[in-house]
Amino acid sequence: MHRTGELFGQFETMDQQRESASLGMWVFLSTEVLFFGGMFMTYTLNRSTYPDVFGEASRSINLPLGAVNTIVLIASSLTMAMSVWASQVGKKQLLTIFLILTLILGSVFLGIKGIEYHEKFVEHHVPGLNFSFEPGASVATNAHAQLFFSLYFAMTGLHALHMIVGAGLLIWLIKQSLKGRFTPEYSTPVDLIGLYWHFVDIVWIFLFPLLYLIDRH
Amino acid sequence: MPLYPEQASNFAPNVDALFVYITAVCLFFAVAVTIAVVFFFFKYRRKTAGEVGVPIHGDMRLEVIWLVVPLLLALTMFAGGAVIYVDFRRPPMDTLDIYVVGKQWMWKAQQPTGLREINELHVPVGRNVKLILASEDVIHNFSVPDFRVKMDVVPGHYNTLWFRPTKPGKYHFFCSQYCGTNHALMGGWVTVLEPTDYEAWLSGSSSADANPLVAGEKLFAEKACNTCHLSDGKGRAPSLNGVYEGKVLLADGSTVTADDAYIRESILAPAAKVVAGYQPVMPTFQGQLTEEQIIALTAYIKSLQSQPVPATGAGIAPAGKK
Amino acid sequence: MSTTPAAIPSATPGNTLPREHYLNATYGIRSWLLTTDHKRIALLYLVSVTFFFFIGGAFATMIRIHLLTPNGYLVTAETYNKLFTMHGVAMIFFFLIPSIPAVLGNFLIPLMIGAKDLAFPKINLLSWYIYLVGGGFVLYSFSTGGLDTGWTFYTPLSSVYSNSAVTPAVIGVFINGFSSILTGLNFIVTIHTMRAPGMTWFRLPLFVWAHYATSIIFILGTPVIAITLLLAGLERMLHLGFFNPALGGDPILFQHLFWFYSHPAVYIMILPAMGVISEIIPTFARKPIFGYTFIAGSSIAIAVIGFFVWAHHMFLTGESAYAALTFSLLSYLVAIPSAVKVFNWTSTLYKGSISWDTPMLYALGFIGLFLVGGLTGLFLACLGLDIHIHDTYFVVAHFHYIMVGGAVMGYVGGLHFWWPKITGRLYPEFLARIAAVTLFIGFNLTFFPQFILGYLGMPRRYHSYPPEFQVFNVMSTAGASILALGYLLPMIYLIWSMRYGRVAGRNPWPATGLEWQTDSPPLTENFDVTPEVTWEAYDFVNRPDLGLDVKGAPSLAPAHGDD
Amino acid sequence: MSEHHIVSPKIYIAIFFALMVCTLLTVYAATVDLNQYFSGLNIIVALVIATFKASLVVLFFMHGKYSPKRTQLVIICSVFWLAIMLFMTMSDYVTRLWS
Repeated sequence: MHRTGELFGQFETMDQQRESASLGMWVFLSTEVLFFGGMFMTYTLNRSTYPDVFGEASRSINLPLGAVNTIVLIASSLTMAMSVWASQVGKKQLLTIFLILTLILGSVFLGIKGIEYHEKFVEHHVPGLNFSFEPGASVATNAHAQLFFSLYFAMTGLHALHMIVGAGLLIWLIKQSLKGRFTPEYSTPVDLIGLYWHFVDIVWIFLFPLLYLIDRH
Repeated sequence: MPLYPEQASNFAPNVDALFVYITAVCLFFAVAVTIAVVFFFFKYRRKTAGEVGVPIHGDMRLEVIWLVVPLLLALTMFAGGAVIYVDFRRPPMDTLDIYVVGKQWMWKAQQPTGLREINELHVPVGRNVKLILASEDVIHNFSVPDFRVKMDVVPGHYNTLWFRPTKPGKYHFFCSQYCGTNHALMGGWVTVLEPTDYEAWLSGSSSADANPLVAGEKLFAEKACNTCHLSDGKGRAPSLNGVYEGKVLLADGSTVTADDAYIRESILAPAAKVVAGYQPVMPTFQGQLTEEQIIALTAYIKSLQSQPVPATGAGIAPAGKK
Repeated sequence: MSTTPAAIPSATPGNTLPREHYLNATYGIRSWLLTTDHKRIALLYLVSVTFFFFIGGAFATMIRIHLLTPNGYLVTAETYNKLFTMHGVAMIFFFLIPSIPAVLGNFLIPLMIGAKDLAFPKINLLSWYIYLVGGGFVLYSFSTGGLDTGWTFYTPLSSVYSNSAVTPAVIGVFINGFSSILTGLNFIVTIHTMRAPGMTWFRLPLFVWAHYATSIIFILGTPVIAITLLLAGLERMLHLGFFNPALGGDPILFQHLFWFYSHPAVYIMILPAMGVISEIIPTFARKPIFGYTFIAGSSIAIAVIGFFVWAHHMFLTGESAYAALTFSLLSYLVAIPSAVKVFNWTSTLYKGSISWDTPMLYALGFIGLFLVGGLTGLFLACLGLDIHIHDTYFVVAHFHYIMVGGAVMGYVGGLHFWWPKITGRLYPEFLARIAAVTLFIGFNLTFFPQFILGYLGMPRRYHSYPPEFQVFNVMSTAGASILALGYLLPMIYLIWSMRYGRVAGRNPWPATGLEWQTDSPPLTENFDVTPEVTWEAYDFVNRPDLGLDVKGAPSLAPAHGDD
Repeated sequence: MSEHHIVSPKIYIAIFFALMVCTLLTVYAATVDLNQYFSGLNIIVALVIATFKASLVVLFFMHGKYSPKRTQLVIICSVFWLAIMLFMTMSDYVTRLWS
């Protein structure tokens, strides 16, 4: 990247540069909304067609792990928001600490996700790999459960991929922050990556009830 | 060189009339704009190198006119199309039902008597014919240009297409939705016969074992349907006597019409719409029956339409049939 | 067309190119492959989309030759299916969608709004590389077994049944989507934040408005096709289930998601072309565009309403009749803004000072062909007629009129119009007019017979057909050979003119836009000093710098708004 | 974020706790059979809570509340387009059963 606080040639003022960057990130996130939206659409239709099997399949995934993960991810959003604050008020050490905390929480999330995936693998709940839902389940239930688990893996997988990208960005931010690059005048990368991180959190806020909390009663 | 195909069904004259109407409106605008453009092009051709045009920026009245007038005309086109389409999507009650199954790359049709045809379809002139379309693999489309009808054939559910042939003769039908290598060869002929010829054709070539009724009855026993669906209504599952085309009361209080789609769904996803008063104990037959076997079973269930309905036949809505 | 006097007006013809400009600022392959200059990136795109245009064109040629006879003997059924699929994929995803935005839009938007570059030059370069990677995957698919699903990739044919190289093609189109997204993102941000002082929203050239509308579709539509193809790809590669009817999924859902993008994608192709036409017509009629706000507003209206009509591709899939009625009605609504544009363009000609230069010929050709394409859309939006003409050659003819007659005419016309700005030199006018007329005739001869074929009932995507359809197929193929010539000709003389063309000067036409206020070709930074805009769009009268004969002009009252 | 609004950490922490409460609430709500009162109430409650949580994140963590109008327009557009896709597509499936 570039040196901190540099004005790029195409811009006239720092303000213009900052505004453009922020607008650009928001526009990017709006494409992400529609990107995930395609899967939410597929989910909506398939769930409304097979509500019972989706409920049954949902009950087979690990709710405590999912709930803990939700809390972990929201906590990481908090630390990310705090990093933005720290960079805005110029607390450089605090910024680094919050960024590292965010990274740790993000990694914990991914770790727990890994445990969940492993469970599903052991239970033969991965479509395309020896899938078998429950002993004695009918052919139809088995088929429809595959629809659920396909969506489960596609949605959480794509979400996890976004988390991994976010973690990479965080590592870069931490490096820069350790070099003391961010100042109250120049904190755009922290702001932007913060926006991205919160967006990934929002996706999870919807994935959690849709995948883990169907008919738990 | 014909510019439009033969008009051989009830839809053809209407579709053609609508086509003429829309063509006329469009031609009017196309010609008007073309004349204006060409006229301006010559009339206002630049005379000197430095010449400029008259700075006219716009005219609100004109803008409103050419917003509103095309809109109104467009609405008439919409209305004309909607009338035909709604008619097309709502088959009349008194249809001759023929099952058509598409698979890569052939069409199999089955007459009510069970007579099967491949890449051929015989229908009587003047009768309302309903095709019930199913696919065994990918999406196909059954299309008869001379009848001005077509409908996609989608795996996983039934679509229907109806028409009333108005002219005896032989007409091309095509697969109109791209379906793989031999898509272009997936066609054949619809033969429209006089009713008497149709009857003669039916009796001349039908054979008993091809009868879906017979096949369906056999399947009904083979798949042990008959162990629960007792005809006296005392089994674990409702009697199917008289159920076809009747109203069925469901466990959640709603009613459905027991048409082909409902019967198909009940075989493949029995838990989806459980009849009131019965437990959802029926296993699914998804993956165990071919589309043709489902059609045979449906044909058999249909034949029970005329059987006496048992008094304990719970699930049949009080409103009765049709 | 006969020869015309004063075809090229004499406003400031220079004898030599400027000493320094973006083309000679730096040299060497690296300076091109690592450039962040929007103008150079536009030229990179120009080369790459032209490459795909000729690939797609080669497939089209083979298709037309094959269809000369009912039981075409040139290729097998399998090969024929691959030809039309690859023709569609190459042309739509790798030529038509990027053509005007990524070439002309990239080159012109910063110039038109008085900026030094797009907001994110590196992302701009990145989007070209993404395009190349996506294109690479698709070419890999083409060369290792080809692709035979149709460009629509309908499931379950694509995700379960096809034996061709679907996976790399789906990955390629998926990747290419991000190139579009980044281009759209760049345009939106640039138009919002990078306008020069005085360049208000309603002084923007209509080309910029059109690209703003297009970018909305890039941003909000493209991600949907990306995810949809990803899901179909996962279904194929990993045997997951989303649309697969064998697992109880619904293949029609794929079509909903596919057309949610792919119908608006038609507007991605046509809106920028409309933007080009909205620039050419006032320039060569030398008068303000008629109804500026209506043309600008209709671009946005098309982009937005265009998202509400997609299921008109699915009237016969068994979709609910109620949904079909709704989508048909909405489809008629989206036709209105297009009609408004055509009427406004026509009115702009009234009392103009019209020159018969090549870009103007393309603009007129565009109006004619777009008129046919747009009006036949009314037939297809009509539920009752669609039952008959859906999936026939009528559809093929209709969308070629829009995409080739509309978008490509706009693209080629725009290339001619801005060629002096891009290269600093003029193309040979006489040859260019011949090419324009050849294209127009060839195009009509190719595609008009297909309307008749369609109404007669010939289904699309047929490698063989009943003999009664042959006459029109022969006509179509004959037209296609003329059309092919019409495309080769500009290719040759445009390349020739890069070296031997007459030096154009800053503003050869002259035109009113900011892009004509700087050198041809422009500096790397576009302008010596940031320009300040003090005039309204397309105002020839209050622009003494253009050197026009304003006093002799029949003048109306001073310029007023069009409301 | 041209004006570079600084949100105090207190607000962030308050929002965090609100999100936690909502998370617990949504898990609890899922274990109660709300469908007995009104068909589909469970999913509605779950989605309302999720939407509320997402709004908190957008407005405060992402500074949506303090952003320029055009940023808010971008947010509104993305939600609106998502709604177009979901509702227009479902309008097909929901009305198929009417006749």
